[in-house]
Formats: sequence, C-alpha cells, structure tokens
Amino acid sequence: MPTPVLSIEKLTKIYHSLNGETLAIKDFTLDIGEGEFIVIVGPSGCGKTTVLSILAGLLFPSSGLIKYSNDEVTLGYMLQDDHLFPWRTILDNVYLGLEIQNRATTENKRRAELLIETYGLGKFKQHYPAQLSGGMRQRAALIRTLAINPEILLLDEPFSALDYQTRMAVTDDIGSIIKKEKKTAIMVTHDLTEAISLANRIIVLTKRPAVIKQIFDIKLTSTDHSPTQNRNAPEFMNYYNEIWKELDVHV
Amino acid sequence: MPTPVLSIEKLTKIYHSLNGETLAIKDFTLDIGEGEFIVIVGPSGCGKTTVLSILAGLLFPSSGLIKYSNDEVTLGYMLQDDHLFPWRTILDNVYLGLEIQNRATTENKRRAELLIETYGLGKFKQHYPAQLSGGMRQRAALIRTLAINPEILLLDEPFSALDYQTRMAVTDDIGSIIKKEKKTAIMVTHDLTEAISLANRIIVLTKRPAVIKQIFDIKLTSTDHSPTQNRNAPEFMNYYNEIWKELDVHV
Amino acid sequence: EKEDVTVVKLNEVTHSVFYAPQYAAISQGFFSDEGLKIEITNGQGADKVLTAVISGDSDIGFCGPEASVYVYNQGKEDYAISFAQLTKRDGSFILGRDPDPDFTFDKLIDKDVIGGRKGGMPMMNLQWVLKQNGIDPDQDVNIDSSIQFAAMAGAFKGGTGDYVSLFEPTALALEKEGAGYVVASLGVESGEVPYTCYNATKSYIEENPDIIQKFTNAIYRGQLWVKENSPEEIAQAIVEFFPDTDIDDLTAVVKRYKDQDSWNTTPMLTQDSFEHMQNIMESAGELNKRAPFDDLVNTKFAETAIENIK
Amino acid sequence: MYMSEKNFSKEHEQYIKKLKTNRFNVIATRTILLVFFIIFWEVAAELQWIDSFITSQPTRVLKTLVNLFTEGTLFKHLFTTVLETIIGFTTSTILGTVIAIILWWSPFISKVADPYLVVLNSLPKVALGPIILVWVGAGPVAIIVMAVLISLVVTISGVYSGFTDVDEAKITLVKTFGATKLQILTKVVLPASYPTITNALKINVGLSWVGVIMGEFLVSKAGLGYLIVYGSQVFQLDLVMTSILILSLAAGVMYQIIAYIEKKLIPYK
Amino acid sequence: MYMSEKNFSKEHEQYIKKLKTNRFNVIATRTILLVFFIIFWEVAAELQWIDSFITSQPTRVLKTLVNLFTEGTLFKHLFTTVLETIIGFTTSTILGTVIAIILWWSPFISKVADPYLVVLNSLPKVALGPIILVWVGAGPVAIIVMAVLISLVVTISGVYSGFTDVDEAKITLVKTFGATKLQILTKVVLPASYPTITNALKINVGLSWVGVIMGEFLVSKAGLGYLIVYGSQVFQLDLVMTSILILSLAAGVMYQIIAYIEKKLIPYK
Ligand SMILES: Nc1ncnc2c1ncn2[C@@H]1O[C@H](COP(=O)(O)OP(=O)(O)OP(=O)(O)O)[C@@H](O)[C@H]1O
Ligand SMILES: Nc1ncnc2c1ncn2[C@@H]1O[C@H](COP(=O)(O)OP(=O)(O)OP(=O)(O)O)[C@@H](O)[C@H]1O
Ligand SMILES: [Mg+2]
Ligand SMILES: [Mg+2]
Repeated sequence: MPTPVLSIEKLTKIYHSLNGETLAIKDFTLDIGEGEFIVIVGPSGCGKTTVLSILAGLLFPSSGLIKYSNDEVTLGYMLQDDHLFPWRTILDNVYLGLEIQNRATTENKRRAELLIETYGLGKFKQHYPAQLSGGMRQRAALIRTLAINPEILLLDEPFSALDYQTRMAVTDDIGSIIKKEKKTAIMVTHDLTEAISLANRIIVLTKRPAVIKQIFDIKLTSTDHSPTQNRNAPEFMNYYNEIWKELDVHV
Repeated sequence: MPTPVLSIEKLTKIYHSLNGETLAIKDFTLDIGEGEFIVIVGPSGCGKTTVLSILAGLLFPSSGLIKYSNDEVTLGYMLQDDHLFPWRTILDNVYLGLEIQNRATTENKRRAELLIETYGLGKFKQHYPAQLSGGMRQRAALIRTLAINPEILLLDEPFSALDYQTRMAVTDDIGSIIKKEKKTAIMVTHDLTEAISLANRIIVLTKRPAVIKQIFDIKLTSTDHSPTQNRNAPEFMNYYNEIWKELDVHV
Repeated sequence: EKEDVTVVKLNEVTHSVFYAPQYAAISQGFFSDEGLKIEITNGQGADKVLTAVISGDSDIGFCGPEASVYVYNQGKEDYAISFAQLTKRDGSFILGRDPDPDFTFDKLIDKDVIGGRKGGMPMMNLQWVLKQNGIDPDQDVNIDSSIQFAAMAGAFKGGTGDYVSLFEPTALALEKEGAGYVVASLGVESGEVPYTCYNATKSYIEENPDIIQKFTNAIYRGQLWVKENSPEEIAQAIVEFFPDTDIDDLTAVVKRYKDQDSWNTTPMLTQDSFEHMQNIMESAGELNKRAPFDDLVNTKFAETAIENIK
Repeated sequence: MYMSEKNFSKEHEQYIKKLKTNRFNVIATRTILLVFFIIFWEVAAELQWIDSFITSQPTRVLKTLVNLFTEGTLFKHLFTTVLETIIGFTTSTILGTVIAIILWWSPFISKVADPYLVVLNSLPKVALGPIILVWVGAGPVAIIVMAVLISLVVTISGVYSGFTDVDEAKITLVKTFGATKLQILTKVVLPASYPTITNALKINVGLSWVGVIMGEFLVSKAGLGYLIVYGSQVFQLDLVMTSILILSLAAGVMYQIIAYIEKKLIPYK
Repeated sequence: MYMSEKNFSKEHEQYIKKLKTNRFNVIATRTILLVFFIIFWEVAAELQWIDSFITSQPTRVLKTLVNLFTEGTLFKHLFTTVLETIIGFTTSTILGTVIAIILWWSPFISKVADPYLVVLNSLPKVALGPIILVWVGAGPVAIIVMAVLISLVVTISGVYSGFTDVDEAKITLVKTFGATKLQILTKVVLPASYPTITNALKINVGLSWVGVIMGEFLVSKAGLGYLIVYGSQVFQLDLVMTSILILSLAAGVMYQIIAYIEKKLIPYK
C-alpha cells in the first residue's frame, strides 16, 4: 500500500439527545493510501454518514484520532443530492467553494471553468440548475467539489437520488473523472454493483454502533478498469454475493 | 398464453400545453394474460407512467382501445412513494380504498386486517406511518392496494424510493405477496435486476413517443422462482446485458 | 311599576362631566320615575352618534345639532330631529403652557393651537371665537386640526402646539400635572349656542312620542336639580359615572361648568341659538345651505315638559 | 426530566448538564429582562427621567388594575372583548373555510374571483370603519363585522393555499380508488391541510383581536378597546396602559390556546 | 399567443381553442360581474331600494372623484398616503430583516425573545395609537411608527421562519468548504430565503397600509385616511366611499408591483 494520506485510529462517536445517547461509531480504525478509492457499505443508519462528517470536520469525534499526512490537506465533500443553489448559474455554483475559501482568483476560476468544459457542461455554464437533467446536475456538483482542488474526496451516496439507468451512466462518468484527476476518494453507497465496480477496497460495517466487520480488497480482471468493464469482470458476481451475505439485510 | 384479461390496442396519448403538444405514447398494443407479471422498462420520461395512468382511468387516451375481459374489473394502483396519509393509522390507511368505494363492510375490513396480520404489520396497525420504516410503509401501501381486492395491479416504480438493500428485501417480499395472491400485475421500473427477477414478460419502450421496441419473455431456471433465487439463475446476466443494450442509456 | 320599564338606548358623543345634568337625572331616579331605563353608549364623535341613530341602533342621540344639519343637507329622508337641549355653551377651554391671568386672544397670533378635527363643532366654535376677537383663524393663527379629538391632550402633553382647546376633565388633568393652564373658556366667549342636544329620527319621534316626552321630562328635572344644588352635591350625584376620577377633581370641574353657566335650565332649543350655530358653521365654510329650524328642531316636548313640571 | 435505569457515559452527563444550564440561562435572562424592565420603568418614572403621566408606571398600572378588579369591571370589559373576539374568530374561520372550499371546488370561480380577492386583500379594512357603522349599525354587530372583515380574506387565502398545496399524488391515489370530488375533499384535501389551516388560524386570531379593538374604538359600551378610548378621552393614560397590558396578555393566552389545540388536533406530528 | 411553424394536430387545435374560450369566459365573467354590480348599485340607489345616503352610488362617486381631481387635491391625498406607506413599509422591511438576522445569528437571543415576540405578535397594535401620539408627537412620524409597529413583528417572524426553513444540507455543504457564519448568512441563508422574504413583504405591504390608515385616523392633515375621517365627520359618505375605492385600487396596484419585483428578483423560478 502507498503511504497513508489519512489514518483513522479508534474513532468513536456518541450522539446525545435529551432522551438518551446513541453510540454511532465504535473504534473505527483505517489507513487510507494516496489515490485509493475506498467504498464503505453497511446497513441503513449504521453510522456511515457520521464517519464522513467527522472526517470532513463537520462533527467532533467523542474520542479517537484522525491524522492527515499533510496538515494543509484540502477535502471535498459531495452529498447525496446535488444541492446546487437554484439562484446561481452552474458557473457560479462551481465557484462557490472558491468564493468561500477566498481563493476565487482569476486563475482558479479559469481552472474551474476548464473543468466544466472538460466534463461536458460548457454549454450549460450560464444555465440555472433547474434547467439541467438530474445526471447533469450531479456532474456539476462533482465539478463544484473538484473546483477547490481537494486531495481527498468524501462522497456520501452521491448517486442515490438518480434513477437507475442515469445512475449507471453517471457512475461510469464520475468514476472515471475521479480516477483521471487522481484523487483519493472515500465513498458511501448502498449499491453493491456501484461499490464493486469503483472500489479498491470495500469496508463492510456492522449495524450500529458501526464497527468494521470485514474489508474486501477488490481485484477485478477487466480490460480498462472502467466501471462498465468492471461490472462484466468474471470476479464481479463472487464479490457481490460475498458482500451481500456479509451485509445480512432484513427489512 | 392464458386468455387476456386486458388488451390494449393502438393506444396513443398526446399531452397539450400552451407551448405545444407532446406525443407521449404511440400505437401501444399489448395483450396481458391472467396472472401475468408484466414489467415495462424504458428511458426516463418516455411515457411509462402515462400508460399506467390511462389503464387506471386517470387519463383519457387520445386514441386507441382498452378492453378488459370483465367489465367489472377492479384495479389497484401503487405509486412510487407510499403516500400513506400521515393523519391516519396504518389500519385506517388500509381501509381507505374500501371507504372510498363504499365497501367498508365488516367482512371486507376483516379481510383487510387479515392481510395486515399475514404480511407482518399486525403489531403496527395502530401506529402512524411516520413511526414505520420505509420498507414497512411500502408494504402497508401494497396492503392498502390489495385491500380492495383488485384483479389487476398497476405498480409505478413501487420501490424506487427505498434504499438499495431495503429495496432488494422489499422486492422479494412484495413480489411473493403478489404471486401468492395470484394477481395480474403491470409494473414500471428502472431497475433491471428487479425487472428480470419479477417479470414474466419485459416490455422495452423507446424514447418518447413510447413505442414498444422489444418484448422479452423471461424464463429463468431457478428452484422456487422467488426473486432472490431468480437473481442467481444462470440466464439472469444474459437477460440483463441484452436488455441493457436495448435501453441504450445516455446521460 | 317595574314591569313597564322601557329601555332607551342613548348614544352620547363623549363621556364628560360637561353633561352632569344628564347623569344627575339618571342617578336621582328621574328616568326611572318616568318608567325609562337608560342604556348609555359612548359614540366617540357626533358623526358616529348620528350614524347610530339613523341606522336605528340607538334610539336617542346626544350630540351637537350641527351633525343633524349635515345629515339633513345630504338629503337623508329620515333625518334626525333635535328635541331637547342640554348644554348651551361650548364646554372647552383654551390651555396654554404657562398660567396667564392676563390672557387675550391676540396672544394666539402666530402660535400653534391644537383645535378639533375640521368640520367638528369644537373646531368651528374656536374659529368663530377667534373671528369675534378680530383674529383671522386662517391667516393669523396656526390651527392644527390634524389630531383626533381623544388624542389632543396627549399630543399637547407630548410637546405638540403652544395652545390646545380641551374639554373637562382633561383640562383639569393637564393643569394638575402642570403641563397646561386654562387661559380662556370658549364657552364664555362664544355666547349661547345649542352645543349639545338630544335627537332622534323623524320616524322614531312620530312612533314614540310618549317615550320622547318622558325622556324630555327627566332631562328637564335633571337640569332643575343641578341648578338648585351645589357643585359638591352634583359631584356626589354623578361620581358613579366617573369611577376613575377623584371626587375633589370632579367637584372642581363641576364648579367650573356651573360657574360659567354651561347648562341650559330648560330643554328648550330656541330658534335664535340654532341660527347662531348655523352662522358659526357658515363662517367656518362647512355649510353651503342653511337648514330650516322647523324641520330640524321640535320644541313641542320641551314646552310640554316645562308646562307640566314645576 | 427523562430518567432511565441505564448508566450514561460521562460525556452524556456533561451534555445533559450543559443543556440544563442553557435552559436555565434562557429562562433566567428572560426573567431578568422583564424584572429589569419593570424596575427601570418604575425608577425612571419616580426620578422623573420619563414623564410618568404619559408613560404611566408599574405601581400605577398595578393600582389601576386593583381598582378595576375591586370595582368588578375588569372582568366585564375583558369578557366583552374576549367574547367578541371569539365570535369574530369563529365566524371568519368557518366562513373563510367555506369560501376556500368553494374556490377549490370550482377553478372557474376561483379564477374569476382572483383579482377581486387581491384588491380585497390589499384594502386596509380599517378604512371601512365608518361605512360599516352606517351599514350594519353602531352596535356589537359592527365590532364583529370589523373583526370578520379584517381576518376573512387572510383566512380564505391561507386555507385555500393549504388546499392547493396538497400533494397531487395523494389526490391521484384516491382517484385510483375512484373517489368523487366530495370524497377527495373530505378524505384528502381537508385533513391534509389541517396544519395549514391551523396556521392560518393563528394569524386569524391575531387579526380578530385587531378587528375587535378597531371596532371597539368605533363603537362600544364596554371592552378593553372601550377602556382605551375612554382612558385617552379622560386623559388617564394609566388606564390606557393597563388595558393594553391586559390586552396583550389575553391575546397571548388565546394564541397559546390555539397552539395547544393545534398540537392536539395533529397528533401524528 | 405562442405560434410556431409546426403543424399541430386537430386535437391540439381543439385544446387551444378550449383554453382560449375558457380564458375568455373568465375575463367576461369578471367584467360582467363588475359591470352588473355597478349598474345594480346605481339602479338600486336611483329607485331607492337602498338608501343612497348610506351606500352612496356610482355616479356620486364619479362626481366626487371628478371634483377631487379638478380641485387638484386628489393627488395630494393619494401621494401623502402612498409616501407614508412606502416609508413605513421600507422601514419595517429593513428593521424586520435585521432583527431576523440577529435572531438567526444567536439562538440564545432568539430563545430569550420568543415569548416576548408571541405577546407582541398577538398584541393589537392599534391599541397603542394614543400612546404613540404622546411618545413620538403628533405628526407624520406617528403615522409611520404606527405602520412600522403593525407590520414589524409579522415581518420578523416571516423572514426568520424563512431563515430557519433553509435546507440544512445546503448549510452543511458550505460548511464543508469551511464557511464562516457570516458566509453562511450571505451565501446561503439570505439568498435561499428570498422567496419567503418576498412573501413576507406581500403581507407586510398590506399591513403597512393598515397602519398608515390607522395613523391617519389618529393624526393627519392630508391623506386618504384623512379624507375618510373628514368625510364621515361631515356626513359626506360619497367622499368616504370614493376614498375607500381609491385606497383599494392603490393598495392593489402596490401589491402587484411587489409581486412583479418578486418575479424579477427570483428569475430562477
Ligand atoms: N444529530 C444526531 N443526533 C442523534 N442521533 C443521530 C444524529 N445523526 C445521526 N444519528 C443517529 O446515528 C446513527 C447513524 O447515523 P448516520 O446518518 O451516520 O447513518 P448512515 O449509515 O449514514 O445511515 P443511512 O444509510 O440511512 O444514510 C443513526 O442511528 C442515527 O439515528
Ligand atoms: N400533464 C402533462 N402535460 C404535459 N406533458 C406531460 C404531462 N405528463 C407527462 N408529460 C410528458 O410526457 C412524457 C412522458 O411522461 P411520463 O411521466 O409518462 O414518463 P415516464 O416514462 O413515467 O418517466 P419517468 O421515467 O421519469 O417516470 C414526458 O416527456 C413528460 O414531460
Ligand atoms: Mg447516511
Ligand atoms: Mg414515471
């Protein structure tokens, strides 16, 4: 494994409310290497979003340690829905992160605009989000995240709001963008097909409190390692069935 | 094929608005046999919901003919979200159809209650929908549809609001309920796995205006023909790839 | 006796010690002697009083007859007729910010004076008095007619205007606070006018002459009673109508009104005073057509009362 | 306080403690503010920093209150105003809901009525005061009409927008069962817009108070509005201030009652 | 009308025709209703079915209008009232938004202020009339204060509830970029609650009119409220009625202007 850009050690998180406390994560330990694509799967409500929120600094852990290889590391967080601001054009939406970090220099803005062009939204720069399809919006949300040039991407079910077929296409699309931009990525998903076709490693969590149940190293023999090709890899179904069993789903 | 309970002939539907007209369906012709499970797939916005709405009598077709084998046929329609009424308990939600059709006799109500018991919501009869999980709510919505004892079920992406794993489980669950109650069903979905594991026939539609592009007869060699078993059938992946190609998805 | 008590709904223009004879008539039982029970509503303005009378919500209105002139001139068929007069002078006083025993009306020149609202009797009367004193109310003084009647004292206390024209007990309240001092009485200056009278619609009078007669009788007895009794006794008699006013204050106010001869001694509304009022209205520019006395005033009940009661 | 047999973590105890401190601080600050305000008012009046004749002062207000109470008139006035408000409120709620139902029932009527409603909505109903007096007469009816006029259009548009906001899919659902328009109304539209309706009621109750006070300013024998007018006529600002304080308390209480009823009516929330 | 080169189907032509007929019917019905109402009013007054002294009548209103116009006073009164309304409206909008921002900024302040706001909200501000005069003096300022008082609390709670309704996820999103509280306010909360704010403004403008008319009843030298008071004082109900009609038109126009600005401000809708 390459040197870890991020090591998580014995992360624990307790939520508090008047009615009592909820232990969401317990002793979560994981090293993540540079350029790795980590996918976290686990039952509903087990604590996946909590892990990402803590990594992104939105929540404080109750205990545990998070170490980045580099103190200045920039994070990009992508949520379930695109959350594009309806009152901003696509271009202005993409500038959002830069504006907030006071880095909206001409150069950075050019770079962001280039990303828009590269990833096929050039014609829609001046459109409002409502004028784009769901898939295009999700792509715009990714570009917004990439515009601040983050080293690590945190993706929380980024495609789950899309319909099935669009989702397949966007997964391929966004997967290859992330690989091309050589980002480290940590993604949460419920969709095992998506997980297996994108991941280097899949972390399976238990029910709440989330403890790591098993880690799968995904090694698929496929021609170009695009998500589409990966889905057709011979090992695909085996991983699928194994992980499915680990998840042990009930309604 | 058994005698058709429903034949659709050259169904065409045009939507009108001030800005122009939209041809949604064109010359849609199909015979559906008793007890058949038909799944309709097709690109987003191609006209799938329109077909179901016309069958349910919610919309008038622009032209074409719909013939039911029996004039008194009862239809049950299930929508994408559960649409349980938050101000009614589960039991009262299930009674809704009976009340509206003025058939809320003691006998019919008993039957509906029995359905609730049979399908595992007995303990939640007096709960409000907000107190149930997504999967349980979706099951309650199905029971509400079944309570009026319909001969034909129309299902419009009934599981798409659920998360991936719950969805798998609920598909199995609801699929077997429908089979057990021996209903004829027409379902729309975007999820090919779901489609293949449930259907007798899959109708693939073109982009709008929806024309039938191809019909797949699904014949899987599986032990008990439950959706779960079906997914593991050797023919599954072939169907999947074939239909996927027919759909020809772009973002 | 109690069985045939008739309820009369009376709408008064404002609640004031100025109307002491009326309250005395009630408290001394003159109305119940006549078999009448009076239910008083505070109309808050002559316009609203007459509105209530015309619309039939009140049987008898109590306000300046100028309002019934307006109504008559607007062509209302079933207009209101005045049948008894209670006060014969303006009840308001001019207050300045400092005591001024040597007050003359010239002192108002170029000053801000808060009067009542345009078209109302207090305002017209003020203008008239100014004219009588050789002052042009439009040119020489700054009359502020913008403030609602009930809010004038407050506005003055709050710093608006140099002078204000006020009724009792407001004037006294301001004096007690040291915020204003009575410098002149408009009642004394204006001469006799039918300042506040009782009225009812033509049809009501036609249909209920006996009630009107009984009412007039009681008012007359009230007028006689205040004439014969001291301010202290009057204050005692009417204190129940002014629960929030101190009895000494009440006495002082009663005395002020009694001393300046505010109250008519009979319910008689004379043609002279009626025409005098129309002069005032005309001079204020609010009257484009004089109304005939015979149509608007009915003196028959007053005459009968005066004849029968000694 | 919620208590359980469970042993909570230290972190949780701290959290609960912090919550409690926080709540205590809020309540303490509220109380201190109120007390400080009253004391300041009193002291300022005593030391004549402010003109207590105009601003009144707490002890005077208290005295006036005691007076009103011992004279027994306090409840008469309060009762009159509250009764008028309740009648006005109830009338405009019922009337407003019925009209909203008609508008919902017939899109044609609703379209025809639209511009009229906009004008009626913007028209400051206060201006109608004199006309109301002339039309319905100067009596309690005028007060109630005023209250209804002021709150009616707001109620109509509140309830109607509740109706139109009802999830289309819920209506589609009952249509699949073959529901008639009446059934759609009673089974879906009305219950679904309960929350919007109760919200409209909260606004409505406030406006009814305004209307009643306005009405009492115009014409009245009793009531808090009458006390205010009378107080300012005889220049007793203590009485005015006291009445305003009673009024705001009464209005606050009625608002809370509506809020409470709302909670009871919507148990599924 | 939208026109295109395309040939539409017969069905579509029918549909368009039906739409047109429908629209025509709506407009025709509206007009007929209005005309019929005016004619009925006139005829009923002429034939003395109704007492035209009380109800006035269209020709009299027209005459009064012409009079006011030729005397040149119409615009003076209209202008005065409109100006006061605009000032009151602007003040309470700005003040209300600022206070709402403070409440949003500090949950502590917002919690402390809550019960006070409930009472202030329910308090019929009309009752404060006499007190306002005493406090700020008798002049245009009193009118504007009245307008602000009446509309302020509603504006605060409208804007504040807009702020609190902002999608939490949007705030989380900018937090992932490391946004400060000020940035959250300016980049998310304010723009996201534009629609709610403009909605609050629509209510606010109505209340400002009420406040101004109330204020003019209390103290005024000119304005539509003044005309109404004067008209009822001298029993010229024609004048009262005319003023009310002008008032409702002016209020309706101002409402439409706000609605138009709303549309322009929110192009993405
Ligand atoms: N702010 C909070 N306060 C209290 N409990 C919370 C809070 N946020 C989350 N939880 C609880 O913590 C647990 C984990 O939540 P989390 O959102 O991390 O789960 P998840 O794995 O992302 O779920 P999902 O699959 O539904 O997205 C859940 O049981 C949830 O109820
Ligand atoms: N009421 C309507 N008026 C005008 N056009 C409509 C209307 N309803 C649907 N359409 C159009 O008709 C087409 C078919 O719509 P429909 O909802 O049947 O598609 P669908 O296949 O169910 O789509 P999805 O996969 O998104 O559910 C779409 O292009 C849609 O824009
Ligand atoms: Mg989550
Ligand atoms: Mg659909």
